[in-house]
Amino acid sequence: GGDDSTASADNPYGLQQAGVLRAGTLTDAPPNVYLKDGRFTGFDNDLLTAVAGKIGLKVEFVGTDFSALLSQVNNRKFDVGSSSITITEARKKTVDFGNGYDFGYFGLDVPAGSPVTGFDQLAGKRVVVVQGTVQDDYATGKGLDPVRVPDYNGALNQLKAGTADAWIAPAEIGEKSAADSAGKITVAAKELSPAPTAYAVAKGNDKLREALNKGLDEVIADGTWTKLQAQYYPGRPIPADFKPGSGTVAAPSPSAAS
Amino acid sequence: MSTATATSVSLAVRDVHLAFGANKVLRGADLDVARGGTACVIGPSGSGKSTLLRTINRLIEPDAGDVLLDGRSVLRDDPDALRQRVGMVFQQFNLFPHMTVLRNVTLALRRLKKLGEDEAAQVAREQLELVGLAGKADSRPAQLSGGQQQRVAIARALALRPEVMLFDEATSALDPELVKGVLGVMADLAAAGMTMVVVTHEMGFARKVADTVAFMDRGVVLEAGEPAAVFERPEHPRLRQFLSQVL
Amino acid sequence: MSTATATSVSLAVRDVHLAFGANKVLRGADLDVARGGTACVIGPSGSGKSTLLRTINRLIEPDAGDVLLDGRSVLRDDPDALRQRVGMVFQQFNLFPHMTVLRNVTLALRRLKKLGEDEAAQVAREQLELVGLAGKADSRPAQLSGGQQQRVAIARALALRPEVMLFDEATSALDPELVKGVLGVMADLAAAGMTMVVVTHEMGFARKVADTVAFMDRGVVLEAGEPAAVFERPEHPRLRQFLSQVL
Amino acid sequence: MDPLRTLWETFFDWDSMREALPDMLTVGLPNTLILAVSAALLGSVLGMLLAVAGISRTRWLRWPARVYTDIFRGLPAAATILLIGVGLAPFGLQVWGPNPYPLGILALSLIAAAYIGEIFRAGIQSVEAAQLEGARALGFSWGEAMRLVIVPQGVRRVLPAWVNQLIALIKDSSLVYFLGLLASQRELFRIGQDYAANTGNQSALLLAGLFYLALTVPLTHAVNAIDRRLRQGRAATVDPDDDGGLALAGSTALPPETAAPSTKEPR
Amino acid sequence: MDPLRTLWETFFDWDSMREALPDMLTVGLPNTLILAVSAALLGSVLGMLLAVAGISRTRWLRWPARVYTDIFRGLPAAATILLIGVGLAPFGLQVWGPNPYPLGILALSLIAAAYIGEIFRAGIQSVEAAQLEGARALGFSWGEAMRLVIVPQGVRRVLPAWVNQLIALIKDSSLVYFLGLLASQRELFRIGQDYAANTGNQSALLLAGLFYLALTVPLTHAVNAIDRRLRQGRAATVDPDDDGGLALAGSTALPPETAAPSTKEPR
Ligand SMILES: Nc1ncnc2c1ncn2[C@@H]1O[C@H](COP(=O)(O)OP(=O)(O)OP(=O)(O)O)[C@@H](O)[C@H]1O
Ligand SMILES: Nc1ncnc2c1ncn2[C@@H]1O[C@H](COP(=O)(O)OP(=O)(O)OP(=O)(O)O)[C@@H](O)[C@H]1O
Ligand SMILES: [Mg+2]
Ligand SMILES: [Mg+2]
Repeated sequence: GGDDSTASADNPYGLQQAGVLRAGTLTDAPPNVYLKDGRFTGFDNDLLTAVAGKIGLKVEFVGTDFSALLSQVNNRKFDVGSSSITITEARKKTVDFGNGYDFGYFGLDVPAGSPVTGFDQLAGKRVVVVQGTVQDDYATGKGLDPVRVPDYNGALNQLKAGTADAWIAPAEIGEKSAADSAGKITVAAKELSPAPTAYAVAKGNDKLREALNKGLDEVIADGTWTKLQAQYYPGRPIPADFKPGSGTVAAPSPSAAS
Repeated sequence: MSTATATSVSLAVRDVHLAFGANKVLRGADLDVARGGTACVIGPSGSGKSTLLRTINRLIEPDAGDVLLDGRSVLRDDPDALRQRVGMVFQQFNLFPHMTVLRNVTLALRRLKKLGEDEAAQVAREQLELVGLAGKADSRPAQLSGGQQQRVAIARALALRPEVMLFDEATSALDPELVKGVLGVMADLAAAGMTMVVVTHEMGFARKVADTVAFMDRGVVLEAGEPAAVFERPEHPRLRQFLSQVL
Repeated sequence: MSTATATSVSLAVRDVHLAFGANKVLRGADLDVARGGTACVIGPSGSGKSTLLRTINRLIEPDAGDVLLDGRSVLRDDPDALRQRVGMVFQQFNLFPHMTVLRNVTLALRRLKKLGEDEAAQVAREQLELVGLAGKADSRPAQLSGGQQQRVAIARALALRPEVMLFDEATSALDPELVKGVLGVMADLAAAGMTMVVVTHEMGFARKVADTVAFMDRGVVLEAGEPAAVFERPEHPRLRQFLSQVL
Repeated sequence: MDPLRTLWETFFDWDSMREALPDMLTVGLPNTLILAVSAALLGSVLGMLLAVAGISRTRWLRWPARVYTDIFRGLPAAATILLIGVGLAPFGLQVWGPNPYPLGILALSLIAAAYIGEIFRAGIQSVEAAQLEGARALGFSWGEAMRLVIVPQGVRRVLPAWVNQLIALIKDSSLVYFLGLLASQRELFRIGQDYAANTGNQSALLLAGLFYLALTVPLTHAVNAIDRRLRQGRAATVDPDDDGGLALAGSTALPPETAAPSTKEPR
Repeated sequence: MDPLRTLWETFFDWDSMREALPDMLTVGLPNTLILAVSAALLGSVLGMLLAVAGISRTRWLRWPARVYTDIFRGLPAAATILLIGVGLAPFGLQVWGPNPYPLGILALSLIAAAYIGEIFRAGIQSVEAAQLEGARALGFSWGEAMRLVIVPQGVRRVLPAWVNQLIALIKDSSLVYFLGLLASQRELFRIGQDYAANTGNQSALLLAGLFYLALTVPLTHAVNAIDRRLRQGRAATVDPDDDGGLALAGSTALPPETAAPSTKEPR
């Protein structure tokens, strides 16, 4: 960390514009982050809006490309990055992360009738992933030599065209695609992702990071987090060992929140 | 020009009409050249002399009229075959600027006459020698003087040994010595049976080379005949006026 | 040409040398033209006549030697100012193909002489009238015959009323009538005090217009003098040989 | 799975297209036009300067032009846009606020200028030296001769290649996305991409493509028409049904030769 | 933190570059070359056919060429690549297996051909009609005249614009990514972007840019040198230090005029 010359009394977090949290996000990665009816939405973004509200900030979302997102956060073009960013060691060199607020399941999508039924059967198969995602990390880490595509549509196209045998997708997206495919694609298996996702802030902007952590704990405690989970990921069980936020507050159970 | 052309043909232009838009450039032009004969076309600037030559080898299709080689209309044949029989030297030379002088001359020899590289070069060099440009074989056209360019154009056309040659102001950029030289070349060609049409504004030249002189004005040949007759006893008042201006 | 030029200057070329690479094109050329005088340059093709004209208005900088206007070297002055005083008609005309004939003539009138649109057009039309091309003002150069293009080039240069005019084969594409016409124009110009250098291969023309005739060969002026002297009593054997070829 | 059906559904789903249409018309189209038109103007002006500098006799103009062209043409557009958009962001923030358009347009123009400069240079260099001689002999300075005689001829010769670059620019305008866009700042391609992401098929992307066509096709034909008009010669009198013909420069284009089959096809 | 320092680290972090270097050299560079070179060859050949068809006197050649050009130039490259890559995927699968390169190269070539065709057309149309007359008067057919006389002159006039397109092609080769790439199939830009996405640092992307420069700058200068060599005239004798000069076509380029300040700068 270092001194923050841009911070001042009326702008304690050193934002570009006092009172407005400029959030870099993607427009095309539902249901986590996307743009619908001219509004930036998705689980991460709705949660961020709630968090910012707790610390008295209005959010202005800006869409960009994932490969350009973190560097622009670090250069303070954006105050915060919100795009289901998985915390990794490599990324920690560029930006600081707040506390984790979400976890992920991987879904394994295969064409209907495929013999593949689990993540352990992927060796030697053509496996497609979206570039730069946790799924990409996961597949590469397991030595699968995945086919990389720029977006989910690209992955779906590969399955449909028969140029890939399986797609490791975020579970929600994999399920939605399977449901939309009129029986041509099925989800063969699901598995928990190893690392949580978090908001990214510029290196050394500790005041903002701490404020976001505080706000996050508040929206967990008041049930907003639980409500958004149910809204965007209906029916998805929350693993027992996942604790959102600082881990000091408990999220109310779905039934209690609604 | 040692090699005689294979055949010798007569040329006749019959009532050729041509308009560029509203501008009627040829309005019934006629011309007759005997086998192995030389016709000189004289006339004021803009009277349609260059255009007439272009219709003979069908670079421009006449709107009406006919062109006959040995009595046979050329308008029904393949124009490419026709143009291999009818060579042309343009008023503006139309050399290929991206090729050396030698390649300007050998291109058609190799691609059309199917000569080998060496053979074509030899024919070309002989021809360049004849017009006094042996030393410029490797220059580009842009490095030549006006008269040198004109001689390359002459060499390029003659190298193909056409049966009919069309010269458009073939000596306009040449000094008296070269005119004499070209005159000699043409005399040889005529002797070898080549039929020629020469547009010129140098009356002395016309008098020397022509079997027939044709005077054109406003798209028609007003008067044609032997040089002596045309120059000494012009009938048409327009021709008389024209000739009265010769220095 | 009713308007006389403002001033009348003498022109002198002194020992000008120029080489294109290894090719020594000018090898000490000299030329003297009196105020309001007309010099004709004759000589074989490739002897350096066009190149000499280009060094006079510094389109090519000579490697050595000097060019004097009224005794003052032009090599130290702004070449643009020089060229406004020294007009030129090129052997290949160098008309601007993307402009109409009228705009070819008015361009410099408007941009350099700062005439208004209408005034420039009027001057241009007068000048075109003079060379018999009033009717072609709206044509493009490519739509003109060779002689017509040459006349546009003449009109374009004369419209600027230069003090010195350089004509490179100014009548090469012109028929006898037009040569007479141009001759008349040039006589008027000389009378009005314009100094002229005319490269020509038409000896008859040279004899008529020249105060001085200069014979060039291989980059040097071998002999110069009054037309009568040069043509009737040539001294240099090369010149005698050259003249013996005139038809 | 019937592959043709899949293809059809992936690219030609009318519902997805209809859904995306309003945003494309009201948001994407104006934004694409703003970006492309401003960058085209600025890029063409800069390109002309680069072209003239590139053929100048002064090394101090020629070399910088060469280096500029090499760099801005060689780097990936995305990298250049990021470098300029991020590098100049603090400065841009002061002058224009957080709107990424000014810097985006600047970056697009700088890139386009490198390409357009080479196109104009090609055209200008192809003009015969005799034209420059003709102009200078009249007394025009080098600059005037260039401006009045050489450049107009040179540019006309490469108009179709210039249109190439304008079209590339219309499409490159989607790259400002790298600088971060508000929903209301998205251009055609981004809107198509976002709808494609939300619906799982590419139809909206294809719709964006159709919008591009609606911009580029009239542009091409307008420039071609101007080109034809400027081309000197017989064109005016030629049967309009056969416009173009073999439209080489100059006037004496050869007429169609219906009698000679061997000459009808190029080979 | 000092914003300039941050910027520097974002784009010029040597460690990130060093990390990405091996992949770029052994994987990215060969792949980019395979894609770009094959597409450049195929695209130029197709482009030449389009150019000749585009100026043909036969409507049945001219119109299809026009429509092809409008479509392939107008659609976003990504959309075209997807259409061809996905649309022909079942077919490609049978012929080449799942490797996306053949279809990617095909798509890139088809796009490049549309642009290159317009460039060549511009060049060919700028050749004076007198040249065609000169060739045809010798007895060459239209096709031969084109091939031997017109096209060589026309193409030389637009070489710099053609280089533009080759450079664009080198960079567009990154778009085959839309068809899905194995790690070993990634080209330069993709590798750079992967590093950028994984680390949030753009240095690897800039390194990809430097690789592009290493390809495009020599290409440009090689073609310029050929261009200069082909250009007829005095060039051979001119001081090599002043190469180029005012290199208009033809030989009588004006010499530098040191005495006249008003003519030294273009304006
Ligand atoms: N740009 C050039 N590069 C090289 N050589 C040249 C160039 N221009 C002219 N020459 C050569 O210089 C010589 C003189 O040329 P110039 O045009 O001055 O001759 P000229 O006397 O005008 O001849 P003509 O009567 O045929 O026009 C010729 O041998 C020509 O080949
Ligand atoms: N492509 C064209 N388009 C329109 N008019 C043309 C075209 N070519 C020639 N003309 C016109 O046709 C007429 C005849 O031209 P042509 O070149 O045949 O004359 P010419 O007798 O050869 O004259 P010169 O002795 O001056 O060369 C001229 O008035 C000219 O303006
Ligand atoms: Mg003529
Ligand atoms: Mg000359």
